[in-house]
Amino acid sequence: MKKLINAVDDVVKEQLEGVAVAHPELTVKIGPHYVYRADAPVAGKVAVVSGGGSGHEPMHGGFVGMGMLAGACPGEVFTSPTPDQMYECAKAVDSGAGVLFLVKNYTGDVLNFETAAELAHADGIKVQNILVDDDVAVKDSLYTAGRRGVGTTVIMEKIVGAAAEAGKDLDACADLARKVNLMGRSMGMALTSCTVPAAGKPTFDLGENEMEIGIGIHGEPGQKRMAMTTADEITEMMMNEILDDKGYSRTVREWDREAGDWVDKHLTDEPYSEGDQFIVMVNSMGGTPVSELYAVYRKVDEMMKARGMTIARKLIGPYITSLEMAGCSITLVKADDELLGYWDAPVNTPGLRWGV
Amino acid sequence: MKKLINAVDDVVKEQLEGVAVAHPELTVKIGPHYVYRADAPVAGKVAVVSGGGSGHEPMHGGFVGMGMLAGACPGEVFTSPTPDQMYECAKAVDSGAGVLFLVKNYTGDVLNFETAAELAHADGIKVQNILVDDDVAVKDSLYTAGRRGVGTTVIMEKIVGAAAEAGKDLDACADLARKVNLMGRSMGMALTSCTVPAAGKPTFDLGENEMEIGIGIHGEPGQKRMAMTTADEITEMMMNEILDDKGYSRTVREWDREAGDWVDKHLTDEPYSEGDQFIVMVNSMGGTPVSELYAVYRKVDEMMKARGMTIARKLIGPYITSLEMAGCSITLVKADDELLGYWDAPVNTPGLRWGV
Amino acid sequence: MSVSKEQIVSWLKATADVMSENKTYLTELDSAIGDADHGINMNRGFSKVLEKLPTIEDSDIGNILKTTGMTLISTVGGASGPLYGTFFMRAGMALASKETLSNDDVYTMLNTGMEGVISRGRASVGDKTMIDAMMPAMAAFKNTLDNGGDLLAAMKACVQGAEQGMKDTIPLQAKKGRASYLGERSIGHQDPGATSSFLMLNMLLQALEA
Amino acid sequence: MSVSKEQIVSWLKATADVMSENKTYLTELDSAIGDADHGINMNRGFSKVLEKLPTIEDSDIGNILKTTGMTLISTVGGASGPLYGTFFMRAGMALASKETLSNDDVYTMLNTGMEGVISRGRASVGDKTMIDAMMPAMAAFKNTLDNGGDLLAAMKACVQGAEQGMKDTIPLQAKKGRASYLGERSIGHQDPGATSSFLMLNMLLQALEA
Ligand SMILES: Nc1ncnc2c1ncn2[C@@H]1O[C@H](COP(=O)(O)OP(=O)(O)O)[C@@H](O)[C@H]1O
Ligand SMILES: Nc1ncnc2c1ncn2[C@@H]1O[C@H](COP(=O)(O)OP(=O)(O)O)[C@@H](O)[C@H]1O
Ligand SMILES: [Mg+2]
Ligand SMILES: [Mg+2]
Ligand SMILES: [Mg+2]
Ligand SMILES: [Mg+2]
Repeated sequence: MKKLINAVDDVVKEQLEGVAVAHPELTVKIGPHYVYRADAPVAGKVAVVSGGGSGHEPMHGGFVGMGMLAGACPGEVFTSPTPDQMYECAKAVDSGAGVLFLVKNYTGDVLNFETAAELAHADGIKVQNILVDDDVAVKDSLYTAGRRGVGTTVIMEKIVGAAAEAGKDLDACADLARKVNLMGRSMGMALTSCTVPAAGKPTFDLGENEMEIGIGIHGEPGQKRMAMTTADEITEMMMNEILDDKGYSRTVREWDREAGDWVDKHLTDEPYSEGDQFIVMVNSMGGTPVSELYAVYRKVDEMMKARGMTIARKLIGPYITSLEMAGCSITLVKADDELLGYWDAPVNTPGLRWGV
Repeated sequence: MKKLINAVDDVVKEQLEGVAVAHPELTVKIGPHYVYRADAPVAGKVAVVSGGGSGHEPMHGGFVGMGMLAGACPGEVFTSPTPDQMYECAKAVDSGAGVLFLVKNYTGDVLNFETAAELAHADGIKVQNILVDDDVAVKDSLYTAGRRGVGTTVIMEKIVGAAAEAGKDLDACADLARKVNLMGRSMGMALTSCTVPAAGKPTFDLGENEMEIGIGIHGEPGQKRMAMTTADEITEMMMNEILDDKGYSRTVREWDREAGDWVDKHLTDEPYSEGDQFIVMVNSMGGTPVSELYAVYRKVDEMMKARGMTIARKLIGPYITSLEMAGCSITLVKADDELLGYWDAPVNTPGLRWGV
Repeated sequence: MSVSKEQIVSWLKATADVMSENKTYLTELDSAIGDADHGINMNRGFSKVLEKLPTIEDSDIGNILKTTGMTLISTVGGASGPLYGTFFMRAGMALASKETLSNDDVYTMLNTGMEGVISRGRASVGDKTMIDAMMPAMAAFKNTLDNGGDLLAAMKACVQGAEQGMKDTIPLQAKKGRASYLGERSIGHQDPGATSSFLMLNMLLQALEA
Repeated sequence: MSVSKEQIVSWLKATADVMSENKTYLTELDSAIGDADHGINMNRGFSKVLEKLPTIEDSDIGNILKTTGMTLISTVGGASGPLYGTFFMRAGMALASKETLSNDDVYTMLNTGMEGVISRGRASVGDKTMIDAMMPAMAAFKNTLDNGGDLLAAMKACVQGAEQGMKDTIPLQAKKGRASYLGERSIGHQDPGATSSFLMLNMLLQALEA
């Protein structure tokens, strides 16, 4: 394992110390770890908070700032953060307008954020948890932990962050987050494994002519292993899974503030169709340079045109990564004017910045 | 070799096609390849143009746009572009205010841009070539081709692009570029080699416990090979070379528009000292994720504070890369108010965006 | 025979040791069907428990277990953090202010803990999770007591049940947790969480035998 | 003996072939002390020359060489593109409108070409560049003619000089081009540009012998 790190146990801490000195507009707390806008709580505004294992940078810490997240809770590498981080972060950023936790659908993230929501609620903080589960590589929710939360998270954080900045209340922000999730689909692939610092060696081995299709973002193996092929064929394979996806149903637990308890909610998304417009992200898993993403984007654009679909906005680069893994993911979020409006709103974070 | 590419011979072309569809605000010409602002020529404004081998993305094509480059000429991977690309690009972007070529100091880039300048001049275009040669890993200019142009290029393109946008004339822009170069110093290191698509295998082999110190940006081996060590020690090694550098002298060829010929110019930069403020870039060579850069940045910040120096602005991420090489480089540019003013000016390019 | 506070404390210490010894092993199991951190997670959590024990070992068993649970929740992360955390929190809450444990108390501790895991994680037997080790273990414990066995016999049966349940995860296709994403590719691997559950119960047996 | 246009054209064709055959070899030499593209660059440029030749082979030798030079300049890139491009452009300019070449014309072609390379690249013998192959080659050519040798003898001496010069680059520390960044680490490797120069001159010998 060769990485620019010092001691394996200090990886997350030292990276956060770097964030702290690089970005005085953020406040970084070490032990329990969380990062939040230095100007938080922002009066009258809902605080959008996310978190997850480290190793996905710039997500989430790099998306904290004006117009996006109020705070983020980084766990150990690829390990969901703990409820105390989330709870402390919520207390730091809550203006009284409430805290919205955006939670990627992994058992660990879900359970830890649930506990955090309970703690925050007990403290009188208005709170809601919204899941992201957009990974079409996971086929059903009955025989699995359900679709993973992947690329749509980035787009959700931007859009819901903009809505919060615009003064929307907690329920409106939660509704918007749920809507983005139902509009979003992703699929990823790996050319190489990555190495969790604490493990010291690659999570899996891939032959010189192999790739993993349908991976998540934790260096885990994917849906299937295949012989390496061209960028066009890889893109086609992933795009077809995304575009042909036929409406996915799941049951999610959301927080009932009145009852002070969890309620099950059944959600189904609709297939995409001709004439739809999208926010598209072609994302590097970390080790793939942006140049290769453009070759993929070229094919994405071609395929969408062939289906009479429009790319209204795009992101091309490393936004939700798996350490130094080589590979890419594609995310589509069907977008209406409301979503595009929030997308275009100013944002000023280490990882995403425009309009300011 | 596993990459997201189709045919090896089409790598650059297909990536440019991706850029074309992703960025309608840019015009992309294929054969000879060049990329320029769709709104060029911008009346009354100097056109800043750069170029070099491909494989360093987002540089240079990703820095074309309002407030930065007017055009860029991508060569084959790691191979300087040819004069016809530069000449066609110059014709496309020249508003009559002239074209400033920013040239990284590699024999190939220098020679090709010289020929391009001669062609442009013969066509009546006001032209100047300014070299970037900031790599302190190259020790002298007498027994080598001189310091390589590396990280300072990015900062120069931003600053000089802003000056051009502000309406400065060709000589003022050239003076500013020369000034930035004399203020800038960089050093890079590699944890892995990278693979030139046409070559099909890594340019060099590095053992599991080895690294290369003092590399350029073309996947070439560096100043020396060493045993792998911690992020702190690596950062110290590179920063000491940068901070202790004692004023480097070189002779550069610049264009004399009156004489229509090249003139030699002797340039020497000054050592940095206590109280200086800087624009700092901690850059990924491609395969190193941004998280690790923050560990490096933390140490950079610590060392500069210890010397009474200030980081006034920073960039942390992959800006000038060597394909998928793992490793990083550090660039310091000593900055006065003029430089910082241009740095802060709005910029809107695929790779760098703020203020708009 | 009753179980002393010291035995509970030495159980927790032994569990910390066994997680440290098996850190690499558990992580390797998690490499195959997860994200290569289960051993690291468990070791991080239980080292913290070990650190905390001196400050709490004089309080009652309920409190010791609850603090263990809270420590795990705030240090482990991942799926196993809230699950093992809940195990000990619920166990502790069920044994509030106890200074010693009867045989039935031991069963209450283990079974309430397991029920907490189920209510949080919603896993059933056969889903290829720690529940596959816990469920037969707790059933065997109860069964032995019900049939007149003593505590040690019950605990031995418990550990045997856990071990068998752990091994039985190998042919299963995971339906919960991260391994479920692998679909059929999860078949043929032993579940890391079931393995850590077996280790933890085995350490309780050791503590009771001492 | 005079050299025909057809011989010049077949020299260029043979050079295209030899660069294609040696693409990997030249690139490997460039991996050791450069950026692993010299063979790729030379092959890209000369394939284009090969493509263009049918459209220009009826014009005069000066023009054929000039067009070759311009083609190389606009397709090779890197350091070698402008250098070899200049070589052929200058050679062509010095032989404007010639339909055949005398012995002295051949020398003029080679030497003017080399001087063009020197004026662009400013390299001297010993800098570990293509000049290390060209300089002894052109000197041997001239020397043989001056001593009454015929064209073939001169060209053979030229190729021998190039080959020796190429081999002599091995112990040198590079002072120009990309290899110079390696300092002492450039020692022990043969210069790729000197190698392509030898190959190119060797093809001229073949064309003259045919
Ligand atoms: N819903 C669940 N109920 C019970 N146990 C579960 C559940 N999901 C996962 N697990 C257990 O957690 C273990 C993985 O823990 P760990 O690797 O620490 O967390 P993560 O999967 O978040 O990386 C699995 O081996 C499994 O035994
Ligand atoms: N200044 C120079 N003068 C003459 N030849 C040079 C000079 N610089 C480099 N070369 C030659 O160019 C060769 C490298 O060419 P190539 O690999 O195609 O270009 P690049 O170095 O730009 O990748 C070297 O081996 C050397 O012979
Ligand atoms: Mg995990
Ligand atoms: Mg090159
Ligand atoms: Mg795990
Ligand atoms: Mg080369």
